[in-house]
Amino acid sequence: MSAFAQTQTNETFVLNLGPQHPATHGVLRVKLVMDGEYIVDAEPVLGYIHRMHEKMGENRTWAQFMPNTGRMDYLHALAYNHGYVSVVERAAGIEVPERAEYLRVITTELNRISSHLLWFGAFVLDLGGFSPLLYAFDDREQILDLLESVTGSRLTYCYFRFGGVYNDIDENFAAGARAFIKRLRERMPMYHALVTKNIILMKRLQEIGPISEEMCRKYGATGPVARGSGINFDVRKHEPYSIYPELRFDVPVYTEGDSMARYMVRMDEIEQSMRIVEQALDKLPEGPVMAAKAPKIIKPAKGDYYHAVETARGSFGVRVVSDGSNTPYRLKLRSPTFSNLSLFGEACRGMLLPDALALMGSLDLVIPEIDR
Amino acid sequence: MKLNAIKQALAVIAPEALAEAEHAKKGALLDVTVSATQVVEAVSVLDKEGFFIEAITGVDWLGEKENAHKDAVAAAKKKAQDAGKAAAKKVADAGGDEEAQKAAQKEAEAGVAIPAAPVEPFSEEMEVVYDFNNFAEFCRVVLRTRVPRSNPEVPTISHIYPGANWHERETHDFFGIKFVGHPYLAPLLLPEDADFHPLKKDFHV
Amino acid sequence: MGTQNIQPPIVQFAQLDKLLALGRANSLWPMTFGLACCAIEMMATGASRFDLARFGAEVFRPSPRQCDVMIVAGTISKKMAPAVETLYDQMPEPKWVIAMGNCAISGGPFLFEGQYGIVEGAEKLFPVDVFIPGCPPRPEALIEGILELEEKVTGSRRFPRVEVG
Amino acid sequence: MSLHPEVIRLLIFLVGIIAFAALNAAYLVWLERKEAGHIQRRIGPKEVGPFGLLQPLADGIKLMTKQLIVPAGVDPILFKIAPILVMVPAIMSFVTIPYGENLVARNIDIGLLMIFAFASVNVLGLLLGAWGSRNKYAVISAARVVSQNVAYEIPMLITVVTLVMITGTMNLHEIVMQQQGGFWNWNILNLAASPLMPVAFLIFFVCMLAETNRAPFDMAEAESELIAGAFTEYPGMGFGVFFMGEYANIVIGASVATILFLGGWQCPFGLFPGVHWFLLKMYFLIFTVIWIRWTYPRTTFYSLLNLSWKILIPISFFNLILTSAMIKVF
Amino acid sequence: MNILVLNNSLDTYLVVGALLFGFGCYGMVQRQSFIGMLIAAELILAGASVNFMAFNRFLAPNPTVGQIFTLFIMAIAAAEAAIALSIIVAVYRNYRSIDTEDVVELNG
Amino acid sequence: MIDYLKEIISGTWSLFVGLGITIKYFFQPVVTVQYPRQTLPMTPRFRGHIELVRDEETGGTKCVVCGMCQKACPSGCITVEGEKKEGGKGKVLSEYTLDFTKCSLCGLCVESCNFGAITFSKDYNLAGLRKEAYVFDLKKRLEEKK
Amino acid sequence: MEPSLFTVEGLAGLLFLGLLGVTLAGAVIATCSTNLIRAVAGLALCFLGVAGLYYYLNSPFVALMQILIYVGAICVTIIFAVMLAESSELKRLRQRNGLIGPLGILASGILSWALAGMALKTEWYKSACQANDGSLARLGEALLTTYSMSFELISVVLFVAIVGSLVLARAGRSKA
Repeated sequence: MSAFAQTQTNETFVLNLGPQHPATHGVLRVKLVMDGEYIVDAEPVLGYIHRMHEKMGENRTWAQFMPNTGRMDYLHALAYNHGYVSVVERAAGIEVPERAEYLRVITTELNRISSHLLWFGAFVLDLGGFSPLLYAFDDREQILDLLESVTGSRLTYCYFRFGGVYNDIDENFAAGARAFIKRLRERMPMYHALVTKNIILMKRLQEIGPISEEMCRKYGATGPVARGSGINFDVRKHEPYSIYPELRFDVPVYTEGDSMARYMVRMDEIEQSMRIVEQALDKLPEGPVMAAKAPKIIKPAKGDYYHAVETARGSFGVRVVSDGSNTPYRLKLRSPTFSNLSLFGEACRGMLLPDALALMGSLDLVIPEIDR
Repeated sequence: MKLNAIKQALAVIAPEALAEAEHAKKGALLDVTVSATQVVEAVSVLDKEGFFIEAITGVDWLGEKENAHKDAVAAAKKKAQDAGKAAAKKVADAGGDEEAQKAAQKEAEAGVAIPAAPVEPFSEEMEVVYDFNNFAEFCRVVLRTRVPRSNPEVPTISHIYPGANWHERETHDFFGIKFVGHPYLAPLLLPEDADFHPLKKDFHV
Repeated sequence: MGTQNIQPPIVQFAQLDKLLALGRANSLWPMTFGLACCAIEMMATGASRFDLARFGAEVFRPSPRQCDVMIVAGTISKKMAPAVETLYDQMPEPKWVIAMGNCAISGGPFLFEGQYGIVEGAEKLFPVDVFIPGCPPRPEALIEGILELEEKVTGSRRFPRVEVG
Repeated sequence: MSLHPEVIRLLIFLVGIIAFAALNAAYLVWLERKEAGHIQRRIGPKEVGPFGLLQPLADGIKLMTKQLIVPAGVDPILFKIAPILVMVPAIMSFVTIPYGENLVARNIDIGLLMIFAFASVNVLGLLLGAWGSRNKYAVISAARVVSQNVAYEIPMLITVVTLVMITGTMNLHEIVMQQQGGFWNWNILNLAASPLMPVAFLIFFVCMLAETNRAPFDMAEAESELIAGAFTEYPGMGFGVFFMGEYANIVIGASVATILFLGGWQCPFGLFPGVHWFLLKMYFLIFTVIWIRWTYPRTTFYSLLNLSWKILIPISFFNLILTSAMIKVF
Repeated sequence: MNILVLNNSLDTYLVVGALLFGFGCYGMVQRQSFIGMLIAAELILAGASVNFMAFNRFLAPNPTVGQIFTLFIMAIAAAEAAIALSIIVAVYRNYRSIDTEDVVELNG
Repeated sequence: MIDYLKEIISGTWSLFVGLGITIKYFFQPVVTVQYPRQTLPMTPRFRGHIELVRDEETGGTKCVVCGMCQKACPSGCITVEGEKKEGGKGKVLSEYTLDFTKCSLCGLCVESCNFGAITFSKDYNLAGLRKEAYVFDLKKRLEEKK
Repeated sequence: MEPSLFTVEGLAGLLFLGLLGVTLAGAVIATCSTNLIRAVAGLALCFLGVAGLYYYLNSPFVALMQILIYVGAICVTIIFAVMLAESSELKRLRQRNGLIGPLGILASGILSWALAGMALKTEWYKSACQANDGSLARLGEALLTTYSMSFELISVVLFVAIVGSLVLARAGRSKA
């Protein structure tokens, strides 16, 4: 925290963080007005990886937009797939077989673990620790192998379809997923001993970058950012979709609001996601993975539909406006990090540069998802 | 219940445009249409009830009225045709000759009014959509307002919700909708010198 | 002395050049330069399982002054293009560029008629030496790209080729 | 006209020292990359020469043949002079380090002081280079370097003064000779002089990490914050020289720690003392330095200062007072 | 006189000391900023120290006096530098300038 | 005072614990797959670029030039052309071009094909000096594979 | 006594000339450079040269202290102050206008000429012989016996200076 208030007479200078800077996880630019190492004002400048998803949505058929969702947030692509197929299914009134929903949840939660693991590694890398990143990648590779054996890709999945999923799992998947969960359960204490309880990391995160509950509300922050500030908000519980009501899991909430709280929320979420995957694997019903009646060409009725899902970064919502044709009339993607980042400018005022970067890391930014 | 409280409060502002939506079908619980001047008032109500802002976006309804007019014309024409045919048939059934049939048909067709082409161009509209949600309990409220496409201006709500700042800038980027009173309405996602609004329906490179 | 019989120079520069090329090829320091999805695969390539370090290419330098190869991993937007060009100009010679992923090659999936936001391939900005197609390419492909670049620098390939059945 | 043997001896040592410093710098980079690799369960450099042993050579060739850019806007003189100011004092410090009983370029009575004197010039080099780059990141980094070095010189010097009080000399050779015998005679276990000696060693080690800008105190070149800190604008060999100077400083720090606390070239069991023991201990310390780097996150600036002012300085002061009391009493 | 034995003559050191002193004086007069003047002051002190050391080596019967004096000068110089620099920083904060002429309010 | 000492000791202990973990991994075997010398097995569902499937009966392609894949592709990377079959109904494939540099590997084309004429290849390590090399003539590739 | 270049004495003499050059060049840069940071760098150079001179005067201890204190501490502090005071732009140092420049050169030239001349003209009374070269032990002994009072006083002065500068430098910032 800033120990000294800035005097008005001190000279300030502008520091341009990015658009190519190791701490911004991609191409974000932050204009910082600095007084020495203290940040007087910060203004994120977006749009360096604006990829026109919403425009593309209006130019493609409903099905053809699927690959884009995976490229918005490539770390948790399946949740974005899920959000999009859900809203289209809602609009077109397509029923999804139960097994397909289970597969969706299993793969999404595995993907969430991989996303959190990567965030964990990248966050510690921001703080200057190298090895945890590689350990996290080691675990993450196991998930990627599992998901690749189902979906065929490693990162930018395009696995869900309107009315189900593209492919059923193979016979090794369940055993592989269980083995992975066992392995990760054994690794989690190591992560906590190496990183969480490390005095250096604790000093860097505790009481750094506090975000209040009110600030979350005013800026619309969701996901682990809100949950780290004591807000019990998880779309999976709040606005249940898919088969989440049938599964038992907790929503980790920390009230401190500092970077450490956000860190702990994500670490606890890994455990909860493992629980979800295990339960879903236990309950996995037999049956088709694709709705038999799913139309080949989707033409939802005229109207305006919204669906939100909980991604690794928060509440992702898709609003589609259909004019009854085979292309969306308007496709709005509500990305969680867009809102989460918007509070950065206010939150980091008066902080030191390294603390502000710790705060930025704790927001878990995926820039293409912000810029869309 | 938040929903009831908010319904009562919003009913004061926009009594006629309050529609309860079915969540399973639409994804929202309440769909409110207000005029541009009522936006700030409505948002203040939501703020007081502890709602958080999810998103702001726009929809360009270019061609909506023209299409509606065309549809109306087509429908009227069809109706006239049907009526004419029916009248002709009636006459034929009554044993009337061809001429009588034609006359009856014409008369009947003339009886159906076909909407006239407007003298001025259609006053097309754009829509601004605000999504609000509540942390405490599920209650998604959609707030809509329509503005004329020729002069799209909406008062800003960024003083109530600072998070709206970016959403409004983004909407301005994409649709050119001006948020009156916004502190810094510069392009957010588009290049800093961009003067185009790509999500407008008449946008071409 | 006829024009046919050119004596070889006393100092064999060719040998020296070969040595220099060998040195350069085996010490390709990339820039920490992730743009989008492919950057994650670039990180994965540096991670334990694929380990770019084996070829001496794991020294990701954040400052362009100390880099030899720029791995353009992701979509270049029109807003970003000037920054990318500046970074390229800031790199000291000799320098190379690897276009990783379809976006960096041609704009990839984001290329459509009427697009207003992206640059259609890194080649529009500066010369590109190695292309790695895929969306995103697997880490093996990036390693293959680095080896391909080594081959381009030295003129011969030291490593076995992996044939895919 | 013939050269005096002393001159020849000095020249040989000078060449030897430079070669030692350069070789160490090159192969410590290799060690660092290999060690990092294995800590992270990967191989590290492997394909360039056996076990990747030619990797430093390749890097050296590449760095040397890199285009020399003097970026626009920098102060060309300061920009060029800074790497030299980092490298030369480091080499000067090697002069007085005794590697073996007779393996010392120049045994000076105040060798310890000499090392610290030249080590302090190092900061100046970094500072001038960073300022000369006229890059904002570099300037922030320079500010960090100075406060860090100033803050850590205090506990380090207090610890060293404690040690000098115990040994009664600043001659490195003599300090080692006093630790003859087994490891129980080393200063680190010299509990009779002060029960806090192991703690003093830890303090010295931590200060050494901070003085050489090594992780977790590497805020001067914090990659995720300041690009490459003071070196941001340095291309090619300018960067290479900085790099070498940095590793040379690590070698010096480890050597001094070895001499002061770990008995220099003395064998732990009193047998066969020799240069191999010195190198063994020194490289173990360097190994630890690298090991630490790949384990911890980076500290922040103020927790670093807190550590220095609130923990290290009080403890080392306490140790100083305790030691003087012990000396007076016993 | 062989220039290679200059290091054994007292005169060399005295001349160097005088030159440093002269440079220092010139700097004091000519420099406009506080820091520049501080640098010049350090030069003057260095000139004095060189003299002390030279006399100590060549003339003084007790070879420690001059050294101790020089050490004291160093300590004083360090103290002076610290104080002067903090004054400079404070002045800069208040007047946003390190030029001597800009700080006219000090003239009273 | 006690808290102060406690924090120092517990903090130092946490640092040593960290060192213990990393040194443990230092001595554990590496997990690296040394790519050009060793390779990972590709899963059967791996999605490389698409390829034409050989019809075991005729030895040719199964493609009937319906153009569904071309229509399904979001990025427009597939160009299919056919010639009228001599004396019969339907078309014969004359050219099947895939511009892999635009592909997003979504798999919509393979799904849309009702004849099982295209599939994913297992080419996972493409890299080269020319980008034109990635505009594949799939028909030619199929013939070359014989 | 004519030492040739390739003896220890000769090389030492050569090195000494180099040090003289470094000292004077550093002094010139320190006074005349228009760039403040370069001036400090020149000062550091000058101090390094002076440290070398001390070494030739048989006082390695003082020489090293010179490096440690002047180069390592004072120069660094000055650079730091420069950075604090003009972090935003490279400030060119204006030369004083009018006659001050030439007059300053003249005055200081005369001053140093007079001093040097005096030094050269004077017949210094050579001490018979020195007991030993001021070794470290004797220095320490003298500091803690004969000059112990001054030593303590100097410590007090330093302490006061540190506290004073802390107070001055912190005056601008107030606790949040």
